Amino acid sequence: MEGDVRLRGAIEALLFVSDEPVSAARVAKILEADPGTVAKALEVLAEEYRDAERGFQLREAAGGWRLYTHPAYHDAIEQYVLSWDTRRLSQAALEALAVIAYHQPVTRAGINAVRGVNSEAVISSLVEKGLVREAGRDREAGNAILYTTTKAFLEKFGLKSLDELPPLEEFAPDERTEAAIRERLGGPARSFSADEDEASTAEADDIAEID
Amino acid sequence: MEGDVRLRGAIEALLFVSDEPVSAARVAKILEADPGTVAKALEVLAEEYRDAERGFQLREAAGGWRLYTHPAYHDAIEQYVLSWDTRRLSQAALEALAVIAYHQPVTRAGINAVRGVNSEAVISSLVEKGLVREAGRDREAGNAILYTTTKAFLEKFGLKSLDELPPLEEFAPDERTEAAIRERLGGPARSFSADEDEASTAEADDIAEID
Amino acid sequence: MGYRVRIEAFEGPFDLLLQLVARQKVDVAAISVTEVTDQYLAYVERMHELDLDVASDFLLVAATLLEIKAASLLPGEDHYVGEDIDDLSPEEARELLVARLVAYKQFKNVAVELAARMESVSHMHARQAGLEEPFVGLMPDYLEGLTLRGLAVICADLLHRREVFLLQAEHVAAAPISLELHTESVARTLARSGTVRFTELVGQDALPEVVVVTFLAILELYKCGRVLLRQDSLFDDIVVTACGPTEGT
Repeated sequence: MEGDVRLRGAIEALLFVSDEPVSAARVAKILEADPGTVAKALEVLAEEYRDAERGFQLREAAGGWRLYTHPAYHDAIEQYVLSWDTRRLSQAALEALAVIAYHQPVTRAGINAVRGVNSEAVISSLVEKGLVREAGRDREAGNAILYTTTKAFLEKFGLKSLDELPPLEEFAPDERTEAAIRERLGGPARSFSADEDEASTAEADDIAEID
Repeated sequence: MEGDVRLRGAIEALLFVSDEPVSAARVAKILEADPGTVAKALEVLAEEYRDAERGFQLREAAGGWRLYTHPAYHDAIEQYVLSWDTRRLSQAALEALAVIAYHQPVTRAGINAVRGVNSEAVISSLVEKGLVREAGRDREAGNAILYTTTKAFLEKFGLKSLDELPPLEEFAPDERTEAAIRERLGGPARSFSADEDEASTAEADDIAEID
Repeated sequence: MGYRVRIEAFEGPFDLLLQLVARQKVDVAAISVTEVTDQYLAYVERMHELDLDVASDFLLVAATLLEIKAASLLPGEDHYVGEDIDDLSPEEARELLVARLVAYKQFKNVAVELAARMESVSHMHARQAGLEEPFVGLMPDYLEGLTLRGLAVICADLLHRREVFLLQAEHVAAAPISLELHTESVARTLARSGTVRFTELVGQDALPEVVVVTFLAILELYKCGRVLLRQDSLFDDIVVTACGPTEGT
């Protein structure tokens, strides 16, 4: 019984911080638990939330488990999100956008590696806002989706091309970081063409290296 | 009873999507509910999670309520959460932060005076980390910048408000330690003798022990 | 090793003084800059017959007090101690310093408590998943007021954070100077050049901690009989000459 509670707690904690659906097998691996036991525990947990009429629910979709808010409360959530202060910038969104702008084309794993946290939801919000778009696949990284900024992004900041982005080195807080930036972004000048398939060449390698 | 469950569900859903602590008053306003009832419901919810040994918990911090994972599962999910921001603060940074927390608003000179050493670099790093901010100028001290702690400080240190800082008096060295310091700093004889026996008295232990 | 100076733990003169008074008596009442200098020179002269423990501790006390005094003497600068110790009676000077140390100690204590709190809070993670699909579009225009330079700063800071994290993960923290390691580096320089001046060892514009640790390094080498030290006159450069077995270059 004790062990059950602990496993349930660990699963809940993991799902709580997770940004994407997680398969029972993956949960089991992370928690070093028996896959069968974990799969069962996930089902029990989903039922528990349902029976207790919680404000969130656990659903299995797209090959994994993920916590969602309960649809019954979507009006309330809408009200809440609409009440968010417009001038309070979401640090997460800004960070992801900054990373994409300077490292493009870049995979989600590449963005995560720089930010140190999972970025899936944030990336979709940027895509939805038309600031970022999918631009091909990185063949060398298991065909992961590559992201780039959009024309709308350029227009928003009055840029003719990405070459006009201010050089990142100038903003490094110390010399070590400056050197690291030079090393990573250095080499051939970033002249990104809209050509989706060719996008995943040398720069994609640089990105893979960060992972 | 029905209403209770609905209110609880709505509160849970809001907390679930929130990316900052939310006050009971704000929740009440969005849900068009009675503030007292909401405040009570939040407390009950926090207790419920605790009693059921959930993997997440509801905590009051920095003037609002927010969901966090339970610390018991930190080890289990640590790798999954990966974060660059788990660095500990240096001793110097903690000391400067403590002075700012208890003496705010305080100038750089005020911090230096307590620490006996220039704290400029340490203060900038605290500002950069978002734990401390500039808050006006001290007209009586040549317009020196005044520093205060931020909301992020409260949240990172698990404080509801500054009132919750542990009382500074409790951390004053006790009389024996003070007497020991006085005694050690005194004495007419040049006492750099290597006489270790003399040094290892009870008072020495007092001073050392608190370090 | 006979003596050990924990330079990495040095958080300023108050901190160091506290550490020292925990170990032995420190006579601040009689301290004046010239006296410190005289005593230092006297100690250096008698170094060969003295326990190095005492000598290095003394050096640290002297350096500490000099720092306090220097700070209080600099015009227009922040006065860390407030008054010039030399102007006070020995009793007053002592009481002043006791009061300062006690006040500092209080904050040092509370800093420990704060660190513990921060540590325990850091084991609780807030949700970072962001909004679910249906709500994403409702978010306000977060880019309002954002400039390109702002974006560059955000990206550079992220890379910096990551650099620092990786650096710490590798345990190659920059701040502390290991005496053992530094001594070894001095030994290797000597193995190559035979004789070298102290000023050459520390280089131009050396940080105070580098000067201190280099000085301690040559003392250590002297103690082990690996170098000869020569100083022709007061404040002259110290000439360090390798001698004896210079193993393990």
